[in-house]
Amino acid sequence: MQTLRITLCAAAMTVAFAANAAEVEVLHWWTSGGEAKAAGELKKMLEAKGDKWKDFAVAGGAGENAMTALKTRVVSGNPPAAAQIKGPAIQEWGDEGVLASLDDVAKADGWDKVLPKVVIDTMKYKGHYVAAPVNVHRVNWLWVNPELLKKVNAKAPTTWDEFFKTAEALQKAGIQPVAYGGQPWQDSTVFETVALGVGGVDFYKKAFISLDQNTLKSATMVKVLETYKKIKPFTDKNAAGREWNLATSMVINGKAAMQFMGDWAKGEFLAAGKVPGKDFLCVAAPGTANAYTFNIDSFAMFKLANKDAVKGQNDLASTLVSPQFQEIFNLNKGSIPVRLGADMSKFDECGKQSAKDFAADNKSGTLVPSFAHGMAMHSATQGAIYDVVSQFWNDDNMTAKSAADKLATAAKTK
Amino acid sequence: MSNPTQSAHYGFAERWLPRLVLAPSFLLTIFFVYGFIAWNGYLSFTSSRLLPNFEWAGIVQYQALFASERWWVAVKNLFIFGGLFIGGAMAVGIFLAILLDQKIRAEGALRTIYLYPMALSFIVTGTAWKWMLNPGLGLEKLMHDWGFANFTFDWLVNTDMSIYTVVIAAMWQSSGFVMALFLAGLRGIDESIIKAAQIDGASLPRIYWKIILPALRPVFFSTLMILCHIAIKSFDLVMALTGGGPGFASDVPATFMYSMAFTRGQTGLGAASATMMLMTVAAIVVPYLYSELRGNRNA
Amino acid sequence: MPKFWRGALYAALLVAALYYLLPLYVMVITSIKTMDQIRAGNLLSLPTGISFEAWGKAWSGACTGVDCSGLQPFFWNSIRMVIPAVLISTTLGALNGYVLSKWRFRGSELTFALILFGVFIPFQVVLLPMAQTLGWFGIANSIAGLVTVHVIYGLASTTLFFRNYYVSIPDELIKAARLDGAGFWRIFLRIIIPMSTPIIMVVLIWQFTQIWNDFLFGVVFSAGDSKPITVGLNNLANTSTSVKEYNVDMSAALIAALPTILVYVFAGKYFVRGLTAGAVKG
Amino acid sequence: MGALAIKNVTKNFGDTHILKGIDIEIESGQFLILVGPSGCGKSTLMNIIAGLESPSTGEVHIGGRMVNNVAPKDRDIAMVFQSYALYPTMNVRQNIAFGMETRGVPKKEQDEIIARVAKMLQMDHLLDRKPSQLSGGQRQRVAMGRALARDPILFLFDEPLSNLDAKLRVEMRTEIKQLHHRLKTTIVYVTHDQIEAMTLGDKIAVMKDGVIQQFGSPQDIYEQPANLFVASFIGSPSMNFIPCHLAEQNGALGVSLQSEGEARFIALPQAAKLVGAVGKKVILGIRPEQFDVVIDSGDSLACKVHLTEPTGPDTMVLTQLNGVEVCARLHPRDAKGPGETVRLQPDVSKAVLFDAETEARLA
Repeated sequence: MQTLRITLCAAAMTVAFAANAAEVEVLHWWTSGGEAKAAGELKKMLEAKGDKWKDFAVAGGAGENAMTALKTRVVSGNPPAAAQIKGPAIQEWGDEGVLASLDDVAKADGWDKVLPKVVIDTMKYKGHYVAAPVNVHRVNWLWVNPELLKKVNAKAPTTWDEFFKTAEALQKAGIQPVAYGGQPWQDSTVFETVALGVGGVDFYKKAFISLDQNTLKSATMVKVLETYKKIKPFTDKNAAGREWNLATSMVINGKAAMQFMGDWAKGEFLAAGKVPGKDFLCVAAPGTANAYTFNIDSFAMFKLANKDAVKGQNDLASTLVSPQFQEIFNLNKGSIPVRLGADMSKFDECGKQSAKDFAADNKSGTLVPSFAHGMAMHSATQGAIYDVVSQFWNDDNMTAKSAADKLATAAKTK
Repeated sequence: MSNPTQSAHYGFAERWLPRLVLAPSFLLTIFFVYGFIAWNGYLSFTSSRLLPNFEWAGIVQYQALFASERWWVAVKNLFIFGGLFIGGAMAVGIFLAILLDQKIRAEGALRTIYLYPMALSFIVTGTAWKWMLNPGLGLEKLMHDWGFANFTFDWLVNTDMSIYTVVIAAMWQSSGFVMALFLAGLRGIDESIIKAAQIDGASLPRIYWKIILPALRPVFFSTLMILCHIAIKSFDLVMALTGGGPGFASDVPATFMYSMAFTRGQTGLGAASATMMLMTVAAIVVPYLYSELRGNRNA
Repeated sequence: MPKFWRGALYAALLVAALYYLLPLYVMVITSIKTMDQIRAGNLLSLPTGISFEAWGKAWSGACTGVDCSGLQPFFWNSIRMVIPAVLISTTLGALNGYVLSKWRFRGSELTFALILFGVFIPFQVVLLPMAQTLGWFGIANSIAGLVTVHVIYGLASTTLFFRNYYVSIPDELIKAARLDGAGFWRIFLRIIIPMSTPIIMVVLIWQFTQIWNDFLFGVVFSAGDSKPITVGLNNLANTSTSVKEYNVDMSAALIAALPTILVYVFAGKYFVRGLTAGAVKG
Repeated sequence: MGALAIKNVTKNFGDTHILKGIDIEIESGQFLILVGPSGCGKSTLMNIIAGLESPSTGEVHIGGRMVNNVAPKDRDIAMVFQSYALYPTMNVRQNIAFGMETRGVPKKEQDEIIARVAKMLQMDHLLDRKPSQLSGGQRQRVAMGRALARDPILFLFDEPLSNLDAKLRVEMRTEIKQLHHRLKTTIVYVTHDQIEAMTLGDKIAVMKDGVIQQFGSPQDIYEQPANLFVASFIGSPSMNFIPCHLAEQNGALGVSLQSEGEARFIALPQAAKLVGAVGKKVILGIRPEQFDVVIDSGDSLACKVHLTEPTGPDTMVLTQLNGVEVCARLHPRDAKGPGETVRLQPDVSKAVLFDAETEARLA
């Protein structure tokens, strides 16, 4: 309660130095090629509505610096109008009492009708809309350079056995099998994909949503970890610290054959003028064809004292969910629209596939939130699990069993 | 007899002006240093998560901190890094200062070359170092290009070695500054002492080791303090070079605190780690300050 | 000294010089290569031709997010931040040093110790409280806020530098001036300040590099249009299109470093001279 | 009331008592010397007179005015410091002008005063130089010039010559004395050098441990030292102190001196003052020049020479009396070489006698 009072007090003080009218300051970390283009589209559409876009991009560390900046902005009582926040973090920010309600916009635009339930649940805090979704990413993709695979007469692998067989063949042929970026979030992205493929949907849910201790320490988890670690010999030494898009460009340029990455990678392929299905393949990661790890990008709106800014916020929220923006944005970003029944005609094979799977998995209950992308657990827990995964990946002396135990301990982090 | 100039009874202005002039800095320090330390200390006993709150939670954050493997890795790294960096920068700096003290031609140019890394932010040079130390792009590739196919230098990406790359880069940045401090000290030494030692037949290394360096004790201590302080606070260095990685293998307390408090929504835990850092600093600095100021009073 | 040793001495000095220069060499050489040259050669290979294209791009064309104005706006932000911050913290430091060495009073030593400890606090401790305080003052996320932060946390070192220097000025000078009828300010302005050139140089250089190079405060306390150059550089270098443009990164790094490098090259001798003049005493 | 009066001044820093009740009064135009070993409090006393420190208790009067609450600049005094305290960034002219500038003396008048002072101290040619370009003697001169420009009622000199070499020191000493004769201003002069004290002072205050041991004319202090400390501090070579017992023999009071197994009873003239002290341990104080060489006489002693120190006009002869080293200042023709024996006769008419316990003078 006290926090709230302090925040309100601080918010009241912002009146004195409020920004220019209808200026919408948006904090985001979409700075890579495809992302930046998508952000540019958003800016254009917003400016068409008479609002001014004030860019607040903070690059680096998958939003780490951005979160620092955001936190100090909020503490100082001067938050940006909107910030790229998603998943349970929306609830955490909601707990701090700093988010603004978007119910008016949601009602006017009929969000309840056009958005899938999983999305609605994520966007609401205590029954009120506080964030606007922009897209749905599928995380469990495997990106393949078909030309390289052809050299060893392999097809895109659908099981882990196939995958490792192909990888070995590639390696023998002097081709680097896997493009990998050694950053904690990328480590965990691959890890969760392996977990889903090896353990299945129920295992995944129990381990990363319920944080069930027994599951985390189970033999299945050990197997998941072992499988995950088996990938390492097929990556190169320079992977440490590499940005995801640089890894993607290795696949694009034929320097590596495959990459585990979410569908934002497609943006890079497209930006390089590659054609899906021909120059590159998008396939569900081994063993995950009937499951879907989703990652929903969204913008949370902060309480602002300035009335004009509130108008800008509402414009922004409305724009984000509008069909036109959803289409243009997601064509650039590589993801699919969040709206149910969106027109997918302009999308490529990968996008269509993703949309189809999303709808199907939504029905069958095999839609799971990506923990690596902050959709499944609180940031503290997620961070602790990141630590274990990255440590296990990098430390060749750690056994899978002890890593599983550490995962269980990390899951207790509150 | 040199007593500090004392304000006499007369002269309101002369009596109060000094206090008045010092007052803003004093108040700023009390509020922005000690007030914030207390603020942080209090936070470390709360359950603060994403944003600071003030609900008392006892010592849970400290329990969590001491149970955290990552914290102990960070502490261990601080000792490895601190020890090697301070020792290394000191040794290299003193060595270069002695060499430069031998009536060298182009001393000015060399001094500038040795000193300039101090002028650069690690956000700047981290870019270059990262590239040079990267096995696929930098030194290792260079050696391979030159025909040394078996040369490996993969410390940057090696869990056990990455902290040492931080040492290399940190030494590069600070040893020139140590050189400057010691060179300044060497220039302040009475030449007749050196002459006397030469007449006694002492060799040059012996003169330096036995006579000159001991005379530089004060410089030695102030340099040690500066280096300790750089080591404990080293943040952008680690951030720019390894980002604490691979994994958290090269984490130090400063980066640990940053990621807990700012990216993980564990403000309380971050505050607890900051308090631990502060206590480490205080344990080193307070006795030093105490002796320093006492010494000044008696001088 | 025998010739051989003299030779060895110069050899050692040169090797050290190479070690210090290597990163700078790599940065400069890479910044004037084209991407093709970078791919073809290695990090030491000389460019086949000089191209300043990357410099131009880093200065005014490189993109972060949707903003493609290069480092230019951040550079001017830094200039607008560093000048007042350096001047204010130096002035306050000089005054504090003057009082703490020449006008001691009961409790002044304690005050000095309290201020001095401020040099050593880990800045992470102050980030959140500072953010809140800046919010109260209404200068959060502005250049004014950054200047305030740098002044406050620069005070300890500037005070230390000046105080240690002024301690070495004989007290009799102050006594003489007081007998000559000069008061607190007159002594400071007419006697002390004219004698302070070496230490002022040291403090100006020190503060300038510290503040110019700061990243932590910059990233935390600045917003969209008040970001200093280090933050701009970090954004730029971490913004990656599918091809990492090393030449642009290196040019940007050099642009960010240029002011401090110039200061050291042209004023470095004053720095060393000032240190000799007593800044490191005791 | 005189030019300077110090009344029961004490100074404490916490528990440390630097000055323990100082009383001094001098007349206008007098030259007062404060002399004593380092740490005796003389510089503190000087600072109190100047107003740079304030006394814990007691009063300072300058020119008949109580100045305890008067700022240094308003006390109408000028001071010359041991380190000269010249402003390093100003040239000589500016150094001298600074005080006048502060007091708002018109520019024209300033120039006249500077010209006069420069002429008086023969330093016209130095006016445009910086202190760093001057020799020690020249700096000393400038520092005095700066004080003279002030034309104060009281000059304070704080060990002004101690940073100069021996020859220059003697020259400057003479110059200061001449200056004093010419200007007739009151001067307070701190030194630890007893020769300066003797040669310059009209009045000398010998200090030790924050207490004035003796205050009087140089001659008084030389001939009638109040106690063992003053006697030992003033005079070079120092007075000889010979431990003995005060005894009565044949109705006369005196002491017994021994040398080479020979003993002589020496009767002392000031018997009246000594009556009460018969049988006590005393110390006989004899200055080196109070020995005469004689061929043979009833009161003389045969002394074996240990060492000689010729100074030119005199030769110091070291020997032993009553088991302690004794120095005698003899004419070179009377001095003997080491190992030889010389007969010395002490001139006790000017000798002084101290109580061995209290160290105060008995007679």
